[in-house]
Amino acid sequence: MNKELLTEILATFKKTQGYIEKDNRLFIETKKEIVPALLKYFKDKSFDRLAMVSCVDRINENKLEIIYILTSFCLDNPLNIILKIKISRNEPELDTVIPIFENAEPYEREIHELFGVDFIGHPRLTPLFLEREYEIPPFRKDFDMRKYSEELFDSVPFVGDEK
Amino acid sequence: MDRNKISKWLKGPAKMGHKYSLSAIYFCTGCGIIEVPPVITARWDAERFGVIPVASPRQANLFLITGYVSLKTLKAIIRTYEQMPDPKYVVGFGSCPINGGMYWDSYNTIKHLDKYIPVDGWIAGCMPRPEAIFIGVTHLWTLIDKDMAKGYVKYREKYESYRKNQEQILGKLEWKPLYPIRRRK
Amino acid sequence: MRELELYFGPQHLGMVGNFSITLSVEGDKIVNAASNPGYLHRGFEKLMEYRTWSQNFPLVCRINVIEPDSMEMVYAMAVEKLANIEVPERAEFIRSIYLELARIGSHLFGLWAYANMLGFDTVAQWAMYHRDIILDLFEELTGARVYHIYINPGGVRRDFPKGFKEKIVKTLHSIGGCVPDYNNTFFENRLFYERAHRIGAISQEEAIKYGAVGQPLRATGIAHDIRKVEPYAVYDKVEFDVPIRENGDAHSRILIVRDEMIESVHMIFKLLDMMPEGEVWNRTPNPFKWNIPEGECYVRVESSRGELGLYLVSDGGDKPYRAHFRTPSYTHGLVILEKVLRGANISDVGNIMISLYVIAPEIDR
Amino acid sequence: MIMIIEVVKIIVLPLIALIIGIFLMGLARMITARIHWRYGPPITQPLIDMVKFFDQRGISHGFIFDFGIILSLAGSIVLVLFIPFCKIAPLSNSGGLLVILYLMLITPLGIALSSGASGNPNASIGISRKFMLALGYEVPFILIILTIMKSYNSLSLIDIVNVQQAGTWSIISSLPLFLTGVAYFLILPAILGVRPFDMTTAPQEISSGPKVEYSGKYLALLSIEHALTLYIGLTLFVNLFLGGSANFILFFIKILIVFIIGLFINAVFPRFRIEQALKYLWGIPTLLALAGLILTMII
Repeated sequence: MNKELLTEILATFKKTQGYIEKDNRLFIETKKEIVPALLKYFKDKSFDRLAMVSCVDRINENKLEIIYILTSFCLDNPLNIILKIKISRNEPELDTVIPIFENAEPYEREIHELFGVDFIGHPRLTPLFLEREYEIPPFRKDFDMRKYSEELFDSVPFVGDEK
Repeated sequence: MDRNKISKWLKGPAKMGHKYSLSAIYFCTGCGIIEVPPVITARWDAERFGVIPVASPRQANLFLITGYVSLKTLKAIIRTYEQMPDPKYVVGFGSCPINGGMYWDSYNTIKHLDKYIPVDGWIAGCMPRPEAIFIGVTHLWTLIDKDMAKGYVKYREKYESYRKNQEQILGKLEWKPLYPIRRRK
Repeated sequence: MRELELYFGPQHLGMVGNFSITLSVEGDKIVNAASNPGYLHRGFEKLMEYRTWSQNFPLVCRINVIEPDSMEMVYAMAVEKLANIEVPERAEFIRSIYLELARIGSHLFGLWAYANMLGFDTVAQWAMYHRDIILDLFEELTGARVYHIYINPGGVRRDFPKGFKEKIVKTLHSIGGCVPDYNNTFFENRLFYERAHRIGAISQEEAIKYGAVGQPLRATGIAHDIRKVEPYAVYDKVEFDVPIRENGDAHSRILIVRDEMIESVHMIFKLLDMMPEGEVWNRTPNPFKWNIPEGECYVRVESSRGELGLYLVSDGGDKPYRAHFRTPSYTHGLVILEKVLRGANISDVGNIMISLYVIAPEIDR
Repeated sequence: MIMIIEVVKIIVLPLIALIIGIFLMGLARMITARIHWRYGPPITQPLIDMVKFFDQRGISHGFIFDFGIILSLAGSIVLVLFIPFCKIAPLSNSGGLLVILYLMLITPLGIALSSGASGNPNASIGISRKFMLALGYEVPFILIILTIMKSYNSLSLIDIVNVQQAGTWSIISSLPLFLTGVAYFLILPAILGVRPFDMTTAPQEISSGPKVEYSGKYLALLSIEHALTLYIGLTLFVNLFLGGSANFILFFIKILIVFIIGLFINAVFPRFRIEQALKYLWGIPTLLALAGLILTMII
């Protein structure tokens, strides 16, 4: 059944590769233009739950990889679809998927904050977790956390006991 | 009540009042919070030591910092601390506020809490067991008895340095200074 | 009427965890609500990239304070999957028992928070006491009260101590003996019904639309449980029911919590009977020179609050390249809570939030 | 000489009320702890708290804030003087039950003034709840007072107590008075502001409501007021329905029994929402009180 689904997807959508791993995981790699169409297609195929949106910084390829994981509310359908797209690391931009899956909102906000990806059409890209502003978004690979925290926190002096 | 205690009550009732009535506010600042509910409920019952949680910082005199402090929480902690009436005691809870603990290299948690507000006592451990919390409380009693829990006095005296440290981490603070700041030339 | 800005949290007795909600209030009615997380953000997933595969075990369990064990489990499962490690059967049984005990403990904590919120002080104290005697079991098994770090890749750290089985049975019986008391004072109390009925209700369509998991989903009548849908450990070998309710309100969610605890107790008894003898740990390579082959995986388990997932990427090195936890409270706290609070009464904020089982450290990570 | 005794009575009675009130607060914490399977604090804990509060540096929020709390405390103290304690009631003859009815509104009013001036939104919500609650229990309370006045044909509490001392307790003397007594017992927690009706000061909902901005000495005054409220609610019940007493110990035991029964109810009940509280207060207690009044009128 999973194989049929995969062949159908590959036939319907161009520029798409995919493979099935054991334990019911279907990986699909695609381009960012057809993400909304693909997500809508899956939603109609009863993969109606967006488990999460994630992001991986592939610094060697100079790309950011956005990952959508879709599962189903059906009780007899353990298949998870892992949808991967690569976007440019220098000008990361992507259409929001909130019209399709409403619970993508905080995930996109988080990725905007931690990876610096702009989601076009997102209603509130305000800071979610962070208090300070960072030059490089902190979850990117070129952000050196240890150096940063050392510089920031160790430069604060102890309040001495002397008068 | 033994004679010693009675004479202490007669000598300094206010001090004894502070000692045996510790109204705690606890921020759920981190993992440490998970041991606070057992401590205040049936199994360990901190109320027999006079420790009772209250809802508003205005009514509290014991501030439990229960774990690592992220930058956003630090702001709230400073505000809460400044709202508490004197005398007030702060107890750092767990390894994280002492020196960063497990999160020593995180970009969002501070390492030494006592750089930003004065801390009267530490309870080490990740996480401290309920017994350790009680030892912390009795230790705080000793400190109060010997007039050594004077963090709030230090805060008043060194307010400029504390405020400077706070602003170095958090940027410009949007509330007015608690004590007047003398500008040095 | 004048609108008031009200900050619910972070310092608030009705708040579990360091979380804040900004409420716009007209009289007692909430017009608008905005969740404001981030008070507990430590950058866990970034920290994990700086630590080796086995150093991460003490770290992951600290993401969720209430139930650290499912966090260990999901990370161990992901590592085992990436590194192709087999787990002995006895270890799988021990893991299941351990996770179910943790589930009961977590639910009792939730019960404490909820009862405390409504003012059922007595029940709250009992629940916390009973959680504490479960923590005693953990202490004997693992040496720690809260953070156990008991699950290792390839099994568990050590076997059951002598006489531990009987101890589990005895403890669970003593807690089970109090279930009628709980029912009388809390679950079947008319006032609990009055306070929780039709509060924070979400319909089945809304639950699907917003991607609810766990009790909020099961309270609307969908028996979705990862232990059934995609069994891990030995959940495919043991029979159990997934309790569901129809109303989708706080009352149904809390009753589901009770039913799940009872179901877990029965399951532990069955698992203890079925437990085989044998090894509990397939040794893994030296943790300092342990490289895991390149790859990525998504694993999920059913924690006490719903589906807990982990997307783990390895680049062939000795450290994870990227980890991302899909925590159940994330959607509950940031999407559903905001929607449900709109139009609710101000006295029900904590009621709704705790019945949705929103746990702040899980959201912030 | 009589003058001096009267003055001494006026000074001593509020002090006795305060001591009893603080003792009851300590007892409440102890007994609640035992119901919770805990050991609980020492019985002197409220006193220790109060000593601490008086030493703390309180924060005022302006003149109205100070004035309101003093007004409310003064209201409570005057009220104490109107209620007989072992037949000692310095002001009982000057107005009787009507004045008590009126004075009972002063206390929430003062707190409303005071905490309204603090400008905290939690306090304003708590105050609006407090007034709604007062509205809720005033209706049955007025009916109860009317029934008592009608059946004893007197406004003076001392007279009512004397009649009961001579005959039987009013709660078992006749059916209408029994109904009224039950109604009073049902609204007693609302008057005292304890568990099912502590939504005005719910710490888990509105950060202890009106109390939220009080600190130091102001909080101490508030706890004194709370102690007096406990004393007033209980003594009024004992005087009106349980026959009062000329004997101090008997009087105290009566107060204690009513209070401990209240505590048991307190321990197993959750907090009502305010509309549920109004629904309850205007339901059975009001109906019972109304039935009592009508029956008294007929008989």
